[in-house]
Amino acid sequence: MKEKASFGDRVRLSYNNVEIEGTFISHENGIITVKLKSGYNVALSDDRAEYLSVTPANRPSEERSGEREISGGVMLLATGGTIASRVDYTTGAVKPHYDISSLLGEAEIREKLGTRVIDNILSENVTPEKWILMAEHARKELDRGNHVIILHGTDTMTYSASALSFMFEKQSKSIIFTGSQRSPDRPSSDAFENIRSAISFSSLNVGEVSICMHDSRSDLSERLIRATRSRKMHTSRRDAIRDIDGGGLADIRNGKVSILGRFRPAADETVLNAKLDDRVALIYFYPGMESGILSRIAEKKKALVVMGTGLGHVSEAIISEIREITRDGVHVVMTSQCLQGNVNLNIYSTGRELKNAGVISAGDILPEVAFTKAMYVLANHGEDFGETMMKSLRGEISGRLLN
Amino acid sequence: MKEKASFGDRVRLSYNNVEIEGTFISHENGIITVKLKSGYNVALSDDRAEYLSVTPANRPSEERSGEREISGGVMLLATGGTIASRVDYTTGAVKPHYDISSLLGEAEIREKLGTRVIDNILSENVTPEKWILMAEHARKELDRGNHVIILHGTDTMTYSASALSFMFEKQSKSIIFTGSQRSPDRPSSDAFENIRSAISFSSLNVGEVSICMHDSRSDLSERLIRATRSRKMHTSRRDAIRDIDGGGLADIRNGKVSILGRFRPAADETVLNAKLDDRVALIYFYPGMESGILSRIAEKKKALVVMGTGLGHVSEAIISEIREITRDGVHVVMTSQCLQGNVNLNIYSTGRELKNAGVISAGDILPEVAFTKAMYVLANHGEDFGETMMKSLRGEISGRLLN
Amino acid sequence: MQLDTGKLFCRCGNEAEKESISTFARKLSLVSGEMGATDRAAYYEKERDREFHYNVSDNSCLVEMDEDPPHAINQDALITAVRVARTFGSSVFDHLSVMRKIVVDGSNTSGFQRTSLVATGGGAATSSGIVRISTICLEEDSARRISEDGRKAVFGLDRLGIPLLEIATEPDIRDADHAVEAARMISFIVASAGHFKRSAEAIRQDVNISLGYGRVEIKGVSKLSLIGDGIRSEIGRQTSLAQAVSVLNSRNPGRAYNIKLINCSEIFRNTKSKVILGEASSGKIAYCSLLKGMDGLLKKGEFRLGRETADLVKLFGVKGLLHSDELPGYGIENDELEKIRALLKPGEGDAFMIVMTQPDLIHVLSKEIQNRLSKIADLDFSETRSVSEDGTTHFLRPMPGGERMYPETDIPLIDLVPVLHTAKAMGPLEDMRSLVERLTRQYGISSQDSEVLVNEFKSGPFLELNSIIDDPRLTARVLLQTIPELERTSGPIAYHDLVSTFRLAKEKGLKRESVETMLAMCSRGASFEEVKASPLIYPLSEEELRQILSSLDPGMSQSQIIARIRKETGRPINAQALSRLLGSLKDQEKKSSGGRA
Amino acid sequence: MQLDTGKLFCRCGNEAEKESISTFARKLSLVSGEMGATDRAAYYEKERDREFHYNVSDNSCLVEMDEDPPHAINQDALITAVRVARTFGSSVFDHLSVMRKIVVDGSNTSGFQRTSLVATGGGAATSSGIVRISTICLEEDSARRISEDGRKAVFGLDRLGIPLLEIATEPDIRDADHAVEAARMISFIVASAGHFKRSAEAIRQDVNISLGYGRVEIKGVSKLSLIGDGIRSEIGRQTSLAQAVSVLNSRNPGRAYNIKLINCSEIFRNTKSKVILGEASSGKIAYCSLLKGMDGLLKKGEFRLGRETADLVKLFGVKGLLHSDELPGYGIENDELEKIRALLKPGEGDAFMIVMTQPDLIHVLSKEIQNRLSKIADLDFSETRSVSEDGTTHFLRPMPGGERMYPETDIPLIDLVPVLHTAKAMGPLEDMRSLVERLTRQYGISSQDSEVLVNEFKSGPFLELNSIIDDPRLTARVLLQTIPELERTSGPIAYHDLVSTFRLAKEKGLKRESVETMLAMCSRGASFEEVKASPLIYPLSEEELRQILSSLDPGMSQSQIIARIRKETGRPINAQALSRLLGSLKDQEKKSSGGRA
Repeated sequence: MKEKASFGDRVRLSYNNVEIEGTFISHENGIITVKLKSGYNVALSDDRAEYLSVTPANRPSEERSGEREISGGVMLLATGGTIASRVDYTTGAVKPHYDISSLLGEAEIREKLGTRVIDNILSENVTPEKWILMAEHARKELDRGNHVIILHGTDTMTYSASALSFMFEKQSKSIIFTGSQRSPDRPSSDAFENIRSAISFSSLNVGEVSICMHDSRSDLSERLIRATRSRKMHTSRRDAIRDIDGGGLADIRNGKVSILGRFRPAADETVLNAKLDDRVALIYFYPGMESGILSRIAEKKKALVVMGTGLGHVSEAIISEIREITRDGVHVVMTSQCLQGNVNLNIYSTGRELKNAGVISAGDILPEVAFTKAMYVLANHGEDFGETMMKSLRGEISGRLLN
Repeated sequence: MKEKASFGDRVRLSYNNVEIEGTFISHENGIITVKLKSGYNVALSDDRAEYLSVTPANRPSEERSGEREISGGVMLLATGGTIASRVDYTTGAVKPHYDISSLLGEAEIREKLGTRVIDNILSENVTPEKWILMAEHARKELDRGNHVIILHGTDTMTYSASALSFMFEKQSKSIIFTGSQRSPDRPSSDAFENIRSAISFSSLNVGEVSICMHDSRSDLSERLIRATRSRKMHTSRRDAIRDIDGGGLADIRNGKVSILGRFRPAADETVLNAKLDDRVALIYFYPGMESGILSRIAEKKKALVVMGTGLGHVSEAIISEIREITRDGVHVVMTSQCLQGNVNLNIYSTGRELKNAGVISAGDILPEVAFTKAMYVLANHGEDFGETMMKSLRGEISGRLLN
Repeated sequence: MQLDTGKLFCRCGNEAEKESISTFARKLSLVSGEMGATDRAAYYEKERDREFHYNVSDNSCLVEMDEDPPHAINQDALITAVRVARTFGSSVFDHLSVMRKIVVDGSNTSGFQRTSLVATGGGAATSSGIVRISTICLEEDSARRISEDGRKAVFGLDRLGIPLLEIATEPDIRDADHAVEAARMISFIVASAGHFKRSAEAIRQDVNISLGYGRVEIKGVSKLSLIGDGIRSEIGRQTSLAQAVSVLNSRNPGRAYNIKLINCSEIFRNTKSKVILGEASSGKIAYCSLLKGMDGLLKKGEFRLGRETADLVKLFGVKGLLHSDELPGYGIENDELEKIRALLKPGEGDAFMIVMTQPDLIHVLSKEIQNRLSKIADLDFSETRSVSEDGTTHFLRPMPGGERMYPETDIPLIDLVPVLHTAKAMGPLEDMRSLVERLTRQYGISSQDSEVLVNEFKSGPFLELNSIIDDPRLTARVLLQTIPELERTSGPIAYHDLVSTFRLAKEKGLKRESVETMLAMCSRGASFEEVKASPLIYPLSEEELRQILSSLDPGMSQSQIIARIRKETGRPINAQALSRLLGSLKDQEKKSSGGRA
Repeated sequence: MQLDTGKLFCRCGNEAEKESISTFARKLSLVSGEMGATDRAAYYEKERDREFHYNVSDNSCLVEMDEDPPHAINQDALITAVRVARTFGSSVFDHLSVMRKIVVDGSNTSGFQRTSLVATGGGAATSSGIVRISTICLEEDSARRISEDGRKAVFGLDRLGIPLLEIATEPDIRDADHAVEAARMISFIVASAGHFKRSAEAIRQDVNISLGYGRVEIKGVSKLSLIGDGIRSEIGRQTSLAQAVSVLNSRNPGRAYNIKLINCSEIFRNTKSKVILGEASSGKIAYCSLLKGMDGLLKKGEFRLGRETADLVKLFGVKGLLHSDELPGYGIENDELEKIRALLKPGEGDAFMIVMTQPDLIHVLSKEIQNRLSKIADLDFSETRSVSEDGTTHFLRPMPGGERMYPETDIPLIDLVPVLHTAKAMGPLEDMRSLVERLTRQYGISSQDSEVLVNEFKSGPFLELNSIIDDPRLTARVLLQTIPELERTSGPIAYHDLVSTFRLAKEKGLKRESVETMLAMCSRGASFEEVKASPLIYPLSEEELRQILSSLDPGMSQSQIIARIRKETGRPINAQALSRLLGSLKDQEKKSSGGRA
């Protein structure tokens, strides 16, 4: 059906005998949305609305692309997510957009700050191929002498950042992921402070992949967190991404940067092993889990990461299934639903049986990080899978557990 | 092969030309374990050991059963777990045992304290049938005027306690789960303080199913937590079971009980709906999750509880799969990997698509609790599944989120 | 005006018991509006580059903190809005589209206020004809401003998110008195639908005035009585401002109001002016600027261009603005003024001003003062103002444009059709006249009392409290006499304490005296737990009375006895019991004296 | 003795920088041992019903807090243990079975110490023949006891979990001097294998003495020199104790040591005794008991039965124990004693005692005193004791039995075969004599210095430090003279500061004077950062020297000049540079005077 009006047109309609005048926004699912002069949108059922007049009007200005290449500075790479999101007027929901220059005030677009859009997805749609794409863009920037800031959705930020962390065996400049929990179309968005602080943290020259997000619900402090010790622990708060046991590298309070923990300094060169084997699944054990599920998932996989209970347990039925899976050459890595603390298969009979069944455990590695690590190890150290999983490659396993 | 010696016998062996004298413990996997007079165990490879003499000796005293029935008091029901665990000399690991009276000092075995062993499993082996068994034992005790304390492994304590919470529509006395993170064979076990405090909390007459465990790493305070707002958040710490956003009901510090939050007082009668439909699965979404897994799991299920990212998201590929699953009449409930905060399917396009696909969300309900709730709702309110899931039945959904 | 339904987009209540259980701080950034443009008012606030601190009250949750998206809309508030709209004959939309209205002054943690257009059209019949209604909107109340200090402002979250029903009228109002009448009528309807439980004075109104110099909105007029005063003073202000502008424009035909703030701190190095010394001690520096053609217009007779400027700079934390119409003065001496003149070289008819401020604000401050003066010189007085208790109005911020609104994407379109059905089933709202009649007829209270109850919006509380105790006269007395008297002499009484008092009176069979004692204790700040535990509220038992009587001079009259007991115990007296006792005592006396006789 | 390998079951280091970053508290409960019985020593501690507080140091993690199961065993420690065992010709087991030894005195957060038997047999050749080795165990060190106050004890976690190698010998030692020699020899082997870096005095030994009255273990003798003193004093104690017992048993043939503590606080209501008043002010109450047949045995001549009792009650927080052998005294007056006697009615040869304690301890205290006295009367003196700096020993707890051990279920059997291979490949450990020869030969230091280095277990540090700086004489001097001198006069020097000092000296080419200055600063408590930043440690530059010289009287001798500069600047002087400068100055002088001539 051809629309009588297009976005931005001035329209007059008669609706329930009331005259409505304003700017046409959309006509979808039987609803015509018009923005009145007062700024209010009204949503009219189209079967009761009648167009009185339509005046085609100036289209709103096109979105600026805002991309800017540099070298020897700080490069922002946008991948999508809330931080690069925008109102979608067709559905009324928030969707990704391409213009990231709008995130920075004029004063902040300095000579040594570049921006490029490398992707535009909501972070739940990220995939291992996307991680390789991000890693390759980042490598290009490192090679140009740039620090890298990757704008990313917070939902899967830990997955992406830890995947990059494993792929970058060495890095000559910092790679910092940042994002926002409130979309930047609102004045209270955390995007602005997060980006500013990520730029400040770049100067620390951390030779690890890290995450910069709010440290509290206030806008006054941000925290730099080791990618492999981070986790999103709240659906909506600004400080949702936390460091789990010793992942805090630095913080910034009222503009002042403090070092919180040891980090690997930037290296002289960059070594990127941009290979991942995505034949890995992450599985949550639950009481009464029926046998059969695991084997079916294992069919197309090279490794399963299981989130067991407590120190890393599953029920007896699942143990026997795991025994068969490992016998067929699929690696099984045990992590814990508890998230904090070490997995330890020496303590209970269940754990010992799992150990005998060939299950690998790796201290306090987080389940999501074990998942990306397994992809990296399969692709790059497949022959020593078990040993490499148990070794801390990028600070993902805390030798000493303090909390 | 017939053993030359049995547990407890005095033996003398020659081993690498050294004479070893002590108490025979075990002979397994080619290793003879002997306890020397000094108390040390030595483990000898049997191919190099030679028995010189064996003197059959007094068997150690049999385990006391310690069971004790009462009415109008506090009844401890043991189900197994660390709190009822014991060294297993055959494997050297910790295994369940039956004698729970040893957990209480003489001074504590008072007139109004009863004990019964209703099961003896490690908590990772718990199943919905076991929950019904526990509920029925508990009901019997409530009907005899007893408060109930259920000794349970901490691994799946939240699952079991929340399942009972849903099944008990009303309860005339308190039902408190407790357990321990350090086994009671060691002096530093938390079992003793946890049981004592659970007995103290009984007097509050809370008409909800709750959990009593350590509140910090010290032995000086325990916390009573609403079952449906609890979660094991550390693999090994004594204070591993935490209340997530407003599940704290009371605490005890140096013997003094304080009320922390509102709870439902005990009712005049007990109403137990001891039915669960176990055709529910709990699934962790991860980036790159391939389609097909969900549908295969859904085949034998009536409901899936999905742990999505952030506010409750999954990738596009999974959304279309969910659309088909719900079309086939399987309920899909969305929860969040973040654990804290509300699931909200109104914010992002992904969420709206999930909502359109028929996905149910229920505020900040914890994934494990959504899992047991789904079993309860399927069996008891199957016709209003969606609406009942979204309603807070036992405090599992916080209407007001304060953290 | 506020609806007593609990908050609009979360499940928190309207009232807080603890005003600050934690705090946090935010900054707000300016963002683009829906149509790609940026709103003037919003931009203006952002220029002030401030830090906002919030006290988290116990009636707020993550939603008020902007840490959780809004929850489902409050159905009670929605139904109330629709009932009000139907009562005025307004056209209710089939869908509610919740919008975000950008407000970056910190009064909303999100940087916007959620608002939605419920209905348009309809009208209210006043004594001077029908006042047409343009729009009825349902929105969130803002955070309560607690303090402001330069770039740091403190707000409380207790009020944030309470539903507000905003009813805008067409320019059918003829004068200030008519405005008050219309406001009262419209507010009453909202009050009667919205379980409104506080005094009519608690209603906030926005008043729009247009005298040909652009629209001026007086925001948040907190009392009906201030509406008239505010309108009158605003008419006076605009009239003299227009006169000042005509003088100014005649002196300055080119309208070159070039404000250039020059550092003149050197001149005041040894000043004795306390104004300057005080500000200087907090690190501020003196700047001055020429004000072309403004001599005598800043503060002389009715002319107040100086205050128009001072009102503006105050928003940037600038306290000291001094101008030549009031100098010498404020401890500034003639030689200092001479040096300023030597610096600025004012010509005939020119004025100048001195401000104390931080150097980094100079750029924005110059620009803002210049913009404001230019706008006034263009006879465009449109802006948002506030009103003080004395009826005078003050600049708040420029008038916002329509661009500062865009859809609240976190809330899907809300279908109003089911709400309309519910509202229809509940029937129309009662107007003031018929309610007065009904109260008089149904509850047997005087028509005068009914009239006052209705006029002061106390009919809702009257009906609710009377339903507890079923004593219309006592209820009316408490609302019309006891409480106003106590609140005047002692302190405020929370509505929930009032309800608790009536419930306890019902439960324990307590009478007027006890009720008044309880309320007096509440108004002195006692918690209801304390009140309930006090023996003073319970009448003396028969046994207690007997003991007291036995110690009294038998010759006293009953009223003397009552006065004496009251004085000594401070407790209510059960009159019947007292009479009975006195009777039996007399009998005994008679008997005993008879016996002796 | 401690192995410097990092902790045994976690990855924390041996040394703490911060001793208390947080604290927590625990109680310990008594549990059944492996064989169903309960151990005496463990039961004994439990009787005391105490609360244990722990300071968490920065070299401890969840494992030390007993909040995480033990991690894999420290391989370095294991290899060290096996190398030592091989050196003594002991038989190493194929598997290590880690045990839990119940210790409920709070010194282990878990309530047990992890220990494992590595080897048995073998021996050490001393000057008086071979001392056979019974067992070599690898265990965890316990927490450091910081303070103790009645039922509350405070421990630090810094030491907990450090590997200890415990070598037990057969009773082949003939006397105290032989014990010291054997201890030194055995310790040396451990030290040389275990990267031991501290003084020989830091080695803790347990000494077992058996004189026919049961085995007495003197725990944790912290210096080699105390071994002899402790043995000698223990021989004296047991001898006179046996004599006292023979007197006692002759008086009390039925051995009825019935201790019944009776409240006698009434008697001391008006006492002037400061001992009693002081304890009473903290809520303690006076109790007394008859001590049958003990008159004159409590404290007279060599007899000290009183102290045997006092040592015991101290563990229950009881400070004041007074007995009749020392009364009157301590401000207790005769009339008070008479009242006590009237209460207890002591017969001929009977004594009595007075204790100040909490009433709820009375039951356990009576039982414990009675048990202890009965055991002594049975001539069973077996127990665990500690030794003071003055060589006297003190009761710690009863001797533990074998039952107090059961398997550490959190650690699977450890296969020692690969460890044995590694140890074999590393070869045997050097004994003291051959090491002395090697040091003298290879490093050119005097045989006397070599001897002292080896005897004082400083050969490890010598080899490590010398490998940094390659200056054996300086290294020996620092270890044998500078450090002992500084530690005596100023303060201790951490080994890591010593290493840093040598590294800096190497890097900057600093000489002895600088090194000594640095160490002096360290011993005065300066951080190494401060030391490094101090100009005092760097020699004067040529330019600086030139300036100073120009201001000096040219007639001074070189040594006078050096003394003067040292006094004025406190900084090291580069002697070569100084000579060169002085030479050239003289040349100039000559030239200039020559020119004038």
